[in-house]
Amino acid sequence: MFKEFDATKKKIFRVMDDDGHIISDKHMPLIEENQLIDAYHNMVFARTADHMIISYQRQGRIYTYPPNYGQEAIHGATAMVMRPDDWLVPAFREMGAWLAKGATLKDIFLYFMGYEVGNTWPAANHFLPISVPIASQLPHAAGIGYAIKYKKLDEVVFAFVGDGGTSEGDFHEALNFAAVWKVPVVFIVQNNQFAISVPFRMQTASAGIAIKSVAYGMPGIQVDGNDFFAMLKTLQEASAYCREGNGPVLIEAVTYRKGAHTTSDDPTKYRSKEEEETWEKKDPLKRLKNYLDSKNLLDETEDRRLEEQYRLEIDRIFVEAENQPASPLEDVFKYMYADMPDDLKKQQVEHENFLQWKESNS
Amino acid sequence: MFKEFDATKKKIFRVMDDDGHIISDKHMPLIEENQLIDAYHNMVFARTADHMIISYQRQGRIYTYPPNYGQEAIHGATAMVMRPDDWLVPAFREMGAWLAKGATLKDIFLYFMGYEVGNTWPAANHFLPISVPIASQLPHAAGIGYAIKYKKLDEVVFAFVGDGGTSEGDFHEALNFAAVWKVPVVFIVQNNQFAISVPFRMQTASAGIAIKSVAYGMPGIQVDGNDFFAMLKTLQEASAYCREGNGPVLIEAVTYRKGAHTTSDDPTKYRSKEEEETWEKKDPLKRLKNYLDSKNLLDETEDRRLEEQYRLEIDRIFVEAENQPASPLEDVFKYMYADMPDDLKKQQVEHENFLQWKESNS
Amino acid sequence: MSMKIMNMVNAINSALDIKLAEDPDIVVYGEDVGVEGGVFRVTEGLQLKYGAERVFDSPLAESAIAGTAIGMAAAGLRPVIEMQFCGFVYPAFNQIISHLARMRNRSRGRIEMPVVVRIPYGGGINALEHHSESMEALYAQIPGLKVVIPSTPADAKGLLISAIESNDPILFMEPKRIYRAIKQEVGEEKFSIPIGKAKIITPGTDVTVVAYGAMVREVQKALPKLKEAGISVELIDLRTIYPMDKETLAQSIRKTGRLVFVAEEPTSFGVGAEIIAMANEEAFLYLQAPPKRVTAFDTIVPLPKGEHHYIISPEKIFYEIQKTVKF
Amino acid sequence: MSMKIMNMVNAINSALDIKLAEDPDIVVYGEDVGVEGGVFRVTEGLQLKYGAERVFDSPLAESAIAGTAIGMAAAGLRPVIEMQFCGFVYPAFNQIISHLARMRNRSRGRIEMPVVVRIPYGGGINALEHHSESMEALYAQIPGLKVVIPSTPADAKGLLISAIESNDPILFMEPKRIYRAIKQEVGEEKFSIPIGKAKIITPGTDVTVVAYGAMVREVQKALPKLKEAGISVELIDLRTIYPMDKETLAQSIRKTGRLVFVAEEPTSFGVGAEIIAMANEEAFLYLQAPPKRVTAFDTIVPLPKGEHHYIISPEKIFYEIQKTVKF
Ligand SMILES: Cc1ncc(C[n+]2csc(CCOP(=O)(O)OP(=O)(O)O)c2C)c(N)n1
Ligand SMILES: Cc1ncc(C[n+]2csc(CCOP(=O)(O)OP(=O)(O)O)c2C)c(N)n1
Ligand SMILES: [Mg+2]
Ligand SMILES: [Mg+2]
Repeated sequence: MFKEFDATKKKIFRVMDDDGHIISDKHMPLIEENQLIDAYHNMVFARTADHMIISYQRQGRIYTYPPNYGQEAIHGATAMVMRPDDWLVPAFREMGAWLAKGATLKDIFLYFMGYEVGNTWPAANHFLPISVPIASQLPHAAGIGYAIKYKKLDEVVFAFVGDGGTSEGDFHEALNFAAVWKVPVVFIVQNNQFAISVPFRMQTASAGIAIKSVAYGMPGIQVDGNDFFAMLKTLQEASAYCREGNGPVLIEAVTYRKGAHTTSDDPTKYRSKEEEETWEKKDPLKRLKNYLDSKNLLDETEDRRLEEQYRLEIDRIFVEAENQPASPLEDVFKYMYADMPDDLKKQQVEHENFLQWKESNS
Repeated sequence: MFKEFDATKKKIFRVMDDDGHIISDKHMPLIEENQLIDAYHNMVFARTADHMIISYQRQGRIYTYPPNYGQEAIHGATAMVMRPDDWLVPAFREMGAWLAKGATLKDIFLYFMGYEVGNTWPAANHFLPISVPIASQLPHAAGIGYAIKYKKLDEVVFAFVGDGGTSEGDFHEALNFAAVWKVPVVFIVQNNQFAISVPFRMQTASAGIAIKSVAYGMPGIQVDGNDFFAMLKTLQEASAYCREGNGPVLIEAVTYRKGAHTTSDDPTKYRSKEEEETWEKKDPLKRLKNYLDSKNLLDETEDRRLEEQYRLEIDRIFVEAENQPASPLEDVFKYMYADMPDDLKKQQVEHENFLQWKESNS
Repeated sequence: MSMKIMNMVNAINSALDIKLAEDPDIVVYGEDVGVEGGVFRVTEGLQLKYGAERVFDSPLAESAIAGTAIGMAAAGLRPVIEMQFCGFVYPAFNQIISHLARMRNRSRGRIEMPVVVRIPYGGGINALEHHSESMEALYAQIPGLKVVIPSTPADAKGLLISAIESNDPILFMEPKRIYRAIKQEVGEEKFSIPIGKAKIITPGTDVTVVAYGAMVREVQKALPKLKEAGISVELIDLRTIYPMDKETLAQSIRKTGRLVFVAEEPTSFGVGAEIIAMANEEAFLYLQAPPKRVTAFDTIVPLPKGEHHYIISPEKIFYEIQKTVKF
Repeated sequence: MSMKIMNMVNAINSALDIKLAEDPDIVVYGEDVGVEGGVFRVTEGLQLKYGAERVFDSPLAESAIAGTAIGMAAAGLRPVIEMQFCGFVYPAFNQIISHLARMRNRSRGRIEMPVVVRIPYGGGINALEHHSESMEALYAQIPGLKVVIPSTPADAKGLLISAIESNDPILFMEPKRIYRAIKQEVGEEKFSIPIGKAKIITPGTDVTVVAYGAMVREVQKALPKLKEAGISVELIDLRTIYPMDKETLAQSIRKTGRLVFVAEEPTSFGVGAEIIAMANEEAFLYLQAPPKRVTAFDTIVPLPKGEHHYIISPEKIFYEIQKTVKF
């Protein structure tokens, strides 16, 4: 498949059309019906959570949050392909993949409410914390890939970055190292057409992102990121390719950030309603739903019930997160070092003395 | 030409073969005979200087120095194409281009003897100083390109970097910016097969460097860097392309670092005699000389006389540079700021007080 | 001069506007700086007014933003670039230290670097990780740079105008916590405030308190209670971190005999240490109490739910000042 | 323990050799580190002995060298990476500050960063620009890092072994000027020297002199003349810049009442400022003279022909110490 859709051929890989009709049977990924329905429901769950977080944010109950609208097929497909021991190296806009990796919605709420603990994914394995400096996580993925190869483990790294992130030097360095070292990393670029307000055409003059793979001597493929089946097929092939010891793969998932960059952003400033409407027609959930409907795999009533259940559950979890006790002072210090310098201990004690004074003087 | 030798076709552009026979008449660049002979002599001059610097260095008369052996055709061709107002953004291994830009051999000696003033090219125009952090000069080239475009000037930037330098993030970012901004920069990668001891195949898994142009949507071409005519033709076309406002170009000049990385390096540790011998056959001076001989354009006696004259001149300049007065203390401070902080003035005065004390106590 | 109520965002915008109008060599760019007018809206309206060749969005790559500015400056332009948040300057660190700070010296004064790097910095806005740090000492210690930090809208305008007109590279750090929190009358026309000069905000006799950026206001909040306690504070706004106005500071310390430094930066190896060293070098015999740093812990800035532990409060400022005065 | 004459290069090589033999999770890499054994020959012979999977050359990209080490550490390896010269760490600065220093805290201790970054640093070897600087304060001030600097071959070995065994990220700065200049008997087997502890090299009563790296030897060169002048110097080798052994320093300062700090770093905003601040905080009432920094100018390190102006000489050390003692 990486030959057929070699990035230099400038063909985009699609399995279904905008209406959910399969246009390339031979590329249809293997997937059981119940898995497929689960995947769909997980995507609906993620979108429901997204919607609700936005409104929580408007109510001042959570801080800045980057919604996933429109990009759920990428995350849903990743969720299906990642094995328990595979690694997830996140950017910050792939919630569906986080949840599959073992993050809980409560973790995510806590993190965006401003608790470090949310970002440690206590129930997850092989999952780096989110960290904000764009593209800087990619060299970590290459390093993890090296460790996997060195230890001869059967693991693959899934590393995310956005279209904007491809302009950073770390994107270049990470892909180059991974290819020279031939390590098992699937680099997934979510090309959602924007880096905050900056449109993709102002990010690079290249014909796309997949084609950048040529610069590193690794396979690259441009996929319709709103086509669940195309994403799934690509990720399946990419992870198999990695597992066989062939080195890294670059996937450009072409999609659209339907929402704002974050809750502090207003996209009407920099893009048109028409553009948004064009992309609305390619919505990944809608397309998958159309497909499932055409196969009679969905039950409207059941789905409505599920969505209602999701809402209740999400709200319950959110309230639970809101009741998280405040982080104690010691948490500011405790995790800084394995072997904590005396200075830090002293700074904590001095601050506690101040707090005592404050207490007794108020 | 950029179409014919489009980097994705993986064809290397050559005009003459290893023996100096023209193999592609239609690509022969326009050049007058006397210019050609001058170019050849300039290359001989550079190589003679290189040889002599190595022996000066062995005598402890100059510090670490990166020789140019084997890469002279690239510099000689650049020298012919650069116009007086064009910009030269150097790496550190393109002496022939520096000399053409207006650096004097004395400047170069002074710099490698450890005088800052050597690096300021007092007689040159539009020539950045050498600076050692690999690839970090390339974003400057893109910025100069922006200024040229912004001011609507008829200028082109020639920016150099080595094969090792292409792994740095700044290579990626600079080429990307230049292409997005469509600014007139000719990026010249001297692929001399090594970054100190690290061979090219360990630098990147890509098919070459020219092909990396695809990642930026700019033309890229792989040229035989030891073929003076191929280099000249490529640079002529590239600068014309830039001047016409088409944006940047990437040139990979395939060559071989015949000498050590610098005078502190010993290449026998990491490469074979056989490899060196293979490349010896492609020596750029030898090839051009063969061509010139075949056209009866050289006069052996005259050439020997010239070479002797070069030696005397180079040595005279070297001795002149050796007689450069030591840099005074104030030079350490004077150029730091346009508006010098009092602190710095004070540090200078305090040190002068110490020197006085030292004087009077010895 | 006609006056207008401005917050710091307005004031910086006004400074950019005035300089863009005046000098065609000035260009303003960075991530989201053009169409959107910056994530803090500091450059709002400027692209419309001056065109996309002069005020524009760059690709997402800080090293190239700084590196291209260096090239532009070498070729005669005067770029004002924005780093979106303090935590995202680091990819540009090599360009800043190896070139921006050194090009003038390297070229023996032939190539000047009239570049202003605007950096929204500091805590207190409930931001994600990497958005809240105060690492001014990182830059202040780099030979070849100057570092300026305003504490009010008017200062921001006057200092930025000086910074843009300076032929030295200047890191202009904007305390984002007070971007919109302080409003005051600011002159609408051009005016400038000299770089390298501190400002005595309130004269006093018992203790010299040095602060800058958002912390000036926090000290001011503590002043009434300090007055109540009978402590006369000389509050100095440093304004420029490097070059430091040692004369003003030393004079004050010689008068009061006591020094308290208040900043958001981590305690160790920071600006505070340099000020204490300066106090020892310039006013040793006058010191009546150990100079005190009221600064942040040597830790990473906590996420919002822990930030109250970390941030310097007026109470803490009061507490430390009275301790120093009682020493 | 059997002893062998070693210079610092041999000693570091021995430490790496011992740890590579002992712990299969250790990998050693960087530019020219493998086949060539490093431009300073510090890793010579190790690739032959441990194979190219464990000791290897990387592509030329410092950010990725650091960034991949972070990933490796997250996945259970213990990388020891080399930055070829001090002036070439800066491209890796973002990885160092944003991740190496923060990953442990960010993950609430789940992910540790047992990474050692080896950095040959400092002047005095007639090198080109960017090869000679001493910017240890840049790193010391970053919360989450530790910074270690040895001054002898034996210290280099013992401290590096501790650094490799530490679960905290450590910048191990090697004073390249004395890579081969000092030879001494060093134990051939494994031994370690604790991080965070200073060493009193010569006890004395008149003045505390704090130095580290190549400057320890320069101070030692000044000692005979100081003794002649009747000045009893307590020379302390700091060994670890952060965390700083304040106890040892403060005790000494309380005893001598005087402090001179000697380092190659630029004067302002450096380690010296922190030590003076510490002296004020811990020993204010004992100080009999202003603490003095004998440090480099706040300028860029000159090229070789100007370096003698810049470098700290034993005469200058003598001059400043006697001035401080006479104060
Ligand atoms: C190094 C760095 N620079 C700037 C930012 C600020 N920032 C946060 S998200 C973003 C845009 C990212 O765009 P893209 O990579 O396309 O990801 P998307 O948001 O579209 O998912 C920017 C500039 C950052 N987080 N890190
Ligand atoms: C950022 C940076 N890292 C490391 C070095 C040390 N160094 C100097 S030259 C060199 C190799 C450069 O190789 P290449 O780019 O191929 O140029 P060449 O020497 O072959 O001309 C290295 C690693 C440096 N100067 N700058
Ligand atoms: Mg995007
Ligand atoms: Mg090379």
